[in-house]
Amino acid sequence: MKLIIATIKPFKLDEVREALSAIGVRGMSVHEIKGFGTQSGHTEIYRGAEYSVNFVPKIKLEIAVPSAMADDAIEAITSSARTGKIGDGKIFVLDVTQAVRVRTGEMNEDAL
Amino acid sequence: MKLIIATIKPFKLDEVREALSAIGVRGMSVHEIKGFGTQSGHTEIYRGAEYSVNFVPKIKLEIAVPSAMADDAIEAITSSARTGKIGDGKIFVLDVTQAVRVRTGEMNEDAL
Amino acid sequence: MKLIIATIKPFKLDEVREALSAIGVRGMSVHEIKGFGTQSGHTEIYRGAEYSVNFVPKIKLEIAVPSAMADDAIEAITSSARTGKIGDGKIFVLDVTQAVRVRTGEMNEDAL
Amino acid sequence: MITQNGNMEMTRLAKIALPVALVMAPQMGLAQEAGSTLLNAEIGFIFTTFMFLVSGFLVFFMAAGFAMLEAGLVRGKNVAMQLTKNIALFSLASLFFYILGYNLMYPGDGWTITNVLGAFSITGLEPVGLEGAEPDLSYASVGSDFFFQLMFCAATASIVSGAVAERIKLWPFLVFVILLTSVIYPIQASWKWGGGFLDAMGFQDFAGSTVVHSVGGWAALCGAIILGPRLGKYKNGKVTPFPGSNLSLATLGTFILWLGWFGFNGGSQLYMDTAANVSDISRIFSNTNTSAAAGAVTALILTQLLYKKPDLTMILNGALAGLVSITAEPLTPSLISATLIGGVGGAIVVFAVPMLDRLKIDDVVGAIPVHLFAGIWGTIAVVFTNDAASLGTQLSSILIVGAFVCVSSSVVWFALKKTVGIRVDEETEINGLDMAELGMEAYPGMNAA
Amino acid sequence: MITQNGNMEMTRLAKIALPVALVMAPQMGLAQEAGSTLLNAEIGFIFTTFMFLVSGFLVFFMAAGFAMLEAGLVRGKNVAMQLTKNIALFSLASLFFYILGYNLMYPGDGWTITNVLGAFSITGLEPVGLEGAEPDLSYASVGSDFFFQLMFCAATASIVSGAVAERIKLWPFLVFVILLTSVIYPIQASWKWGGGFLDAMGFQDFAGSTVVHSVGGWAALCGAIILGPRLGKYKNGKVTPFPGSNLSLATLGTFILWLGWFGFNGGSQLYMDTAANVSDISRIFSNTNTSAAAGAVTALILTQLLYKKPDLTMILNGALAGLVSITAEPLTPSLISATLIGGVGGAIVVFAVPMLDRLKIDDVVGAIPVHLFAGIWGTIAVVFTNDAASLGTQLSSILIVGAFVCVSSSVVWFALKKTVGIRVDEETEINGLDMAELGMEAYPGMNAA
Amino acid sequence: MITQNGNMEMTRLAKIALPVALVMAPQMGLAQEAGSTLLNAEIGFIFTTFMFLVSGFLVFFMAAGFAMLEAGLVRGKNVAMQLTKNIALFSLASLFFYILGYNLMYPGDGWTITNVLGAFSITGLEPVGLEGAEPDLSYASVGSDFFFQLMFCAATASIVSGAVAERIKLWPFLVFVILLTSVIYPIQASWKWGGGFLDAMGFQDFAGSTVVHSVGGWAALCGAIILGPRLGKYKNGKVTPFPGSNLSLATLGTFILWLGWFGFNGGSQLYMDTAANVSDISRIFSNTNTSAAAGAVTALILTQLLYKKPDLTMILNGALAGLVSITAEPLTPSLISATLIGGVGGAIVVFAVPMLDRLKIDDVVGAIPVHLFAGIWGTIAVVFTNDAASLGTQLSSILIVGAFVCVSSSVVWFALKKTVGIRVDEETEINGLDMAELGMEAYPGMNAA
Ligand SMILES: Nc1ncnc2c1ncn2[C@@H]1O[C@H](COP(=O)(O)OP(=O)(O)O)[C@@H](O)[C@H]1O
Ligand SMILES: Nc1ncnc2c1ncn2[C@@H]1O[C@H](COP(=O)(O)OP(=O)(O)O)[C@@H](O)[C@H]1O
Ligand SMILES: Nc1ncnc2c1ncn2[C@@H]1O[C@H](COP(=O)(O)OP(=O)(O)O)[C@@H](O)[C@H]1O
Repeated sequence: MKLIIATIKPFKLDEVREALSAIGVRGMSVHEIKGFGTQSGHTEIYRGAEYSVNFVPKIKLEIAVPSAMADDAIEAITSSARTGKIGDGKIFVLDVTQAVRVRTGEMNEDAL
Repeated sequence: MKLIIATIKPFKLDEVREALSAIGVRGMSVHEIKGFGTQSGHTEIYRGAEYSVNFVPKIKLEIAVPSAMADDAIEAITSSARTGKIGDGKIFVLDVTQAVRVRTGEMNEDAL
Repeated sequence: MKLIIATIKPFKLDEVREALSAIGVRGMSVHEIKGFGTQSGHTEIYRGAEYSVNFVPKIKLEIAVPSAMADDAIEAITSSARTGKIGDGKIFVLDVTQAVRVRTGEMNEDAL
Repeated sequence: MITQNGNMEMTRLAKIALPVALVMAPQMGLAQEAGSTLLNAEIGFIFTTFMFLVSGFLVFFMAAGFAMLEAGLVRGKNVAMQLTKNIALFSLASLFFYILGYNLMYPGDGWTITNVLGAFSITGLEPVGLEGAEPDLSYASVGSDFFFQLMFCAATASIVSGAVAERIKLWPFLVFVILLTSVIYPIQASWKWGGGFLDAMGFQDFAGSTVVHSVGGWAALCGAIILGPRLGKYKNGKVTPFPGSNLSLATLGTFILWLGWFGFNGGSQLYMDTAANVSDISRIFSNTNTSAAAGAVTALILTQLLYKKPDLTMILNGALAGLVSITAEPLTPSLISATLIGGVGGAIVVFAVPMLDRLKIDDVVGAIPVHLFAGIWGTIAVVFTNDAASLGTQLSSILIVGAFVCVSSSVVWFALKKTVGIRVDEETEINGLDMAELGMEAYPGMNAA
Repeated sequence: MITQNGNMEMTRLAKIALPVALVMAPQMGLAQEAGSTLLNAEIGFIFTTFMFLVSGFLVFFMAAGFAMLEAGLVRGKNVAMQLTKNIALFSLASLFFYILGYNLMYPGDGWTITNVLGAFSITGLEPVGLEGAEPDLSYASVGSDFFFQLMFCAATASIVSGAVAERIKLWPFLVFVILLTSVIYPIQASWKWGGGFLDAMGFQDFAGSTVVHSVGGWAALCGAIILGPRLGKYKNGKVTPFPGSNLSLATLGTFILWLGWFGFNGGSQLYMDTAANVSDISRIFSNTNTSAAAGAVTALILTQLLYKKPDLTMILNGALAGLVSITAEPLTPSLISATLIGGVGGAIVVFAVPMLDRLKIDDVVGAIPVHLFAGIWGTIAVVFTNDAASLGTQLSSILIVGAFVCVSSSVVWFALKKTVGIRVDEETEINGLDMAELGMEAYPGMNAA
Repeated sequence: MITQNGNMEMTRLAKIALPVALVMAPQMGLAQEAGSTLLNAEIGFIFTTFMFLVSGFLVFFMAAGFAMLEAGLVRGKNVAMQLTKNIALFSLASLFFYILGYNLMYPGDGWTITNVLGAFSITGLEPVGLEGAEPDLSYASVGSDFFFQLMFCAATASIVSGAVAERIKLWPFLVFVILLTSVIYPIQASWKWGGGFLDAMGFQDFAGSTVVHSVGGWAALCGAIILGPRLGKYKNGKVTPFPGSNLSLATLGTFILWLGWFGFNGGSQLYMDTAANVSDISRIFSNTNTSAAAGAVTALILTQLLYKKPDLTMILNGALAGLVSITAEPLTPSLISATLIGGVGGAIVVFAVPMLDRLKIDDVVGAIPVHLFAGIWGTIAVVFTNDAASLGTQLSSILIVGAFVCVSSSVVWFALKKTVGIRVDEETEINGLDMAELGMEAYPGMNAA
């Protein structure tokens, strides 16, 4: 099983969720974060003092999927989250060694 | 060492923390997130327009534990977080390759 | 590629970001979390009732770096985030099996 | 001779061209003692009426104060519901007070049972332009009096909503509000302010430490007990604090209430037609402010001493307790007495809040210490500065009102509990009333589009 | 003989030592019918002037109410911009109303085109200490009237800002505000309140259901249509709700508006120099409150029945719709009529909000249902309680004002659209106006140092 | 002859049956020039007293305005402490102003050192019902005057709290507040408003650009310097902005302050007993509003031009600077002059805020530019519209007051620094004062049960 960590632009959340649902993903966790990346670093002025805005609001998703579904999920995310402009986000994939559904105790792929 | 990622219902936080403390877990990180899963999808009406509530408030925990303690920790979480109703949450376990305590530079299990 | 999960004291965020930038890290995600650890557990009184403050505000960073850069990054974080007082935080390192830049579809180290 | 002649002169003139200038105001004796003389009655009428309107809009604004205080002190998941309850209760009180309450409270000569049960009729205001009316120029317009009194009635209901927050069902709560504002509050208020038997007994309650605040407080106490504490509040013999979600709003609410209280107490002078009356209103404003300040400072000092750190929520409650304490008699105390009265009020809060917790009575915003306990204290404290008050009468009046409100409101609470139920189910309470009962959040947060 | 003698006596005295005490007020006839008599004109002047000042500061505070309501109903990423728009529009209205608006609206005898186009001149107040002036003691000071009227003008602009929120560019919006407050609003207001042709026709609009609220509403409607809906609001034939970011603020804003409305409607009595006038103001306060309450309760009940859960934002809109509905005639209705008038207003909101969505007209805060639709209803409802009003005149006045405002504001909106553009670019809208146009967030959150 | 006869007639009547109607008000000359005549003195007394009460509650509400402004502009981790400071400082000012301040400020004939140091005694109000008192019917009740003046004193302390926010210890700050409100403010205020030597010199400061605002500003400046900047504010020669946590609250606070200012400036007319006085109050309201608007618009335009994006916090400060600027003379300017005076105030803020940062003086909310710099500007600007003011006297008065406040407040700040310390320790500052000093958060967030 894989854990897909995807950072996206906030307004893309619904599209990404729909794209993932469409390929059979049935769960995810959504984090409101601030992202630092290529997009960051423009300067703003607050009360006359310049400062660089290093962090921009982003949504981070964590999605556990069966390994077999990982590529489809990545594809679903990239195609639905892409605007082509800087700051579209990153996807990182990690291995999950175990999964449990709290309600039932079901394990691994059954837990999803 | 393992990183346990556990999504639970918000009101279960204290019970889960106590259950984990009881088995010797000494640290964790708590995230306020929105969860998407089986529980999601009921519709509400806002100003006369229907919309489906896809995300419900959840708490996500990240707990690093020595590998030997992982099963106990999972058991502690499932038994304390379970209500038996949909939306109780999921647990994912990942491998941690390295751990450091910032204050002392202690490594791996000593860092916990 | 490695995913570094680092919990730090909130006021250290800028210093850590600068230290990481200095060694060439070009992106990260910032989470506002509550941490439970050695630092937790002091009691406060709210409206006459004692309660223990189990969670203290922390910043959690997730930083994906090429494996070769991981040690430098850890060093940059520990040296910039350290105050020497309890609660300085932890660093956990996980393996990333795959990375994608949403905008371009670039993979793995190119995605960073 | 000249004197007599002059008087005759006046009499003639008065009959002819100055009919109003010489109407004898009832305050004449007083005013003359104060070195002045009569006012034109119509002028006095305008002054008093306008004073009621200004006081009335200040007390109106207390509805916003209660809403902000309560929204700030409940948890984030129940904020939208608390706001809903507050605007709904004020609106319902506004309707039912004119439909039933006002004439029950002020029956004039129309008592259904003399001095005990007022009149049952819908409120009618003076005709437009006073066309065909014979207004009582020595007082104020009915419309202004109604407007002012309505706000007191609504305040009573606001007190209850804070105590029973975060677990009561919306509609049963609103049914209670309707009965409280149309029947329970007006009936007991008629006993004192409508000229009923408590007034005849010599009970002193200038602006309502008992008539308003303790009434709200008793109803809240009964409600909180019958409803039971919030889930998890008292477990394993320990009190679990549920910190308020927004202390900025709670502080704003307190300041708004403090502001409104100038109208609450000042307007209760009921007349502004003479120098003496307006000077009294000034005393009242000064004493009201002083008492609130003393309550806040006392809570600040006591929480620092007792708990090593000041407690902002207690300071807010302390200011409000100072206000409630001075409400039974904001006129006669000196500034120093007002300081003491308010200070005791602030102390009451600091000790009573944890005491209620020990009794497992879960009062979300501190309404019972603030409005009931400080209200009782304020009613008793009248005897220290106002010779017209006797301790016996004050105490027995407190008990009579308390007994009436406890019995009547408990009957309503129990009737609701046994029929439709008053408490949300466990899951709703855990997930928050906002999502479960309203389907919306106060602070939806997620900044996605 | 005595009579005559007495009168002579008075005349002499009056000429010598009491010149003011006996000035005949224009209200004399009315006041006497009401059983009283003349007031000293200077006293009446003070009463009415002070009443304008008090009413004026209440209406001023509505600027804060609009700001909080709108800040609470937009999404978090647009809050700082909405606040900026609100304080900027109020400030610009304050300047341009004296530079141009006031004398356009109240030309007195100085019409540029009689009864149609007022005077072009900067507002001048009375001299300090009335030195050398001959004030109209039967009314109020020009300064107080200006202050009061300014607040109405500013309110009109506030109405627009809510409807076009979250997508309009700051500066073009402010240019619109300048034209609205210096030209469009004053010209149409002169037709009724400046004594122009609508007034001559017998149009009845006591405090501005049409003159203020529907004008803001029409301008908002035109703006919302020309601007188009927010991105993603209507996609695939479905309405996507964008929940307001802070319902506590929205509720606070509603209570502040409700408070301000007492000044809005009460002050529109324009006189407080007799018992009859102050009594009328009392009626107005009571009716205004009742109508708001009825609007809120109606929205509460209807959303419960229609949607199974009450909708707090609809209840807030309902209260405001109740207020707008009673604004055209807050004096003549009984409390029961006021309840019905406000209740219909509340119902209008509940049905009109989704209707606009079906028409893909995106009104962020419900300004169009509240101010335009309830404003039209209120203007029509005058005929039920005020015999001076005729349905025909009311309807034709609504149409005339509507046509004028739609044409003039559409011209301005289109001119701005074609020149500088009125809508922010897509990326700005997506990322939020706060960061893109202001470079700051309302709630920056991140609690790092 | 007729004249004489008439006068005699009146004299006789007056002695017998109309003692008040003919008391000569001090304004008589003025009022008559304005085409009117005397008022019954008691009526004037009621008008002026009520005006003080209304103005007073408006200025009271500024306490809430300061609290919201400051809570909105500090970082989230210090909000609860800032709220605590605000309610505590207001409460302490309320107590210490009656205990010491009021009679120090208004000694009447009781100067301890003539025209320099007032009387040491506790404030006593008129007796209830004016029983046995001889009130000065040409003015207002002592109670109303006390209430009104207290609010000015408290405002002075509120100014300080914003500048020294986020790093000062609670109790030393409150000790400073006590000394400021009981001694420092009253003494210098006595020099002008108590009829002391500055008044004798001909210093003009209508409502306190200097007496209130610059005093708060000087105390804030000394405090901010002695305290030092917040950790991390100025590092490596760069200014690090610490964005305010809640711009909605900051905007609300600004609107509340703006509202309160009508009482602040309007009430400072001190009389509302004639048509001339109420007309002057109307001018003051209009000018005050205009100047605030001009300050806001100027800041809007300047930040747009200088920084390419408008800065909401500067606009808020600009509005306040406009208000402070007009406060020294809100009566004599025309609307156009008021626009210019306020506009300069707004510009001062835009340039002074970064200037202070360059000097490493860390003023969290902009209190020093708004209250001190704009206060000085406003005091100087009096000479442009009021012939009674001379530039020399204005400047020397500014300096005298400034020197006195700087010396006395620096002594207090240093004494506190050397004894108990005034600054929280580094860890407390880093973690936020809320958790460290209060043990609670303003927005605890975590929506777990
Ligand atoms: N190395 C990284 N580790 C973790 N998250 C990252 C990393 N780089 C970027 N991100 C996240 O992805 C977001 C978008 O990255 P950015 O570099 O701005 O855009 P792009 O990928 O289009 O060049 C960032 O705001 C951040 O949240
Ligand atoms: N595939 C997934 N990946 C990540 N998180 C998930 C996944 N599925 C569910 N979750 C998290 O677990 C929560 C509970 O899941 P849900 O499916 O609603 O309940 P249950 O597990 O009882 O069927 C979700 O709200 C979400 O936060
Ligand atoms: N086992 C753990 N798993 C995940 N996060 C942890 C763990 N232990 C500590 N943390 C995080 O690190 C923070 C600092 O840890 P703490 O034990 O307080 O300090 P220190 O490491 O200096 O002893 C905690 O607040 C928590 O957010």
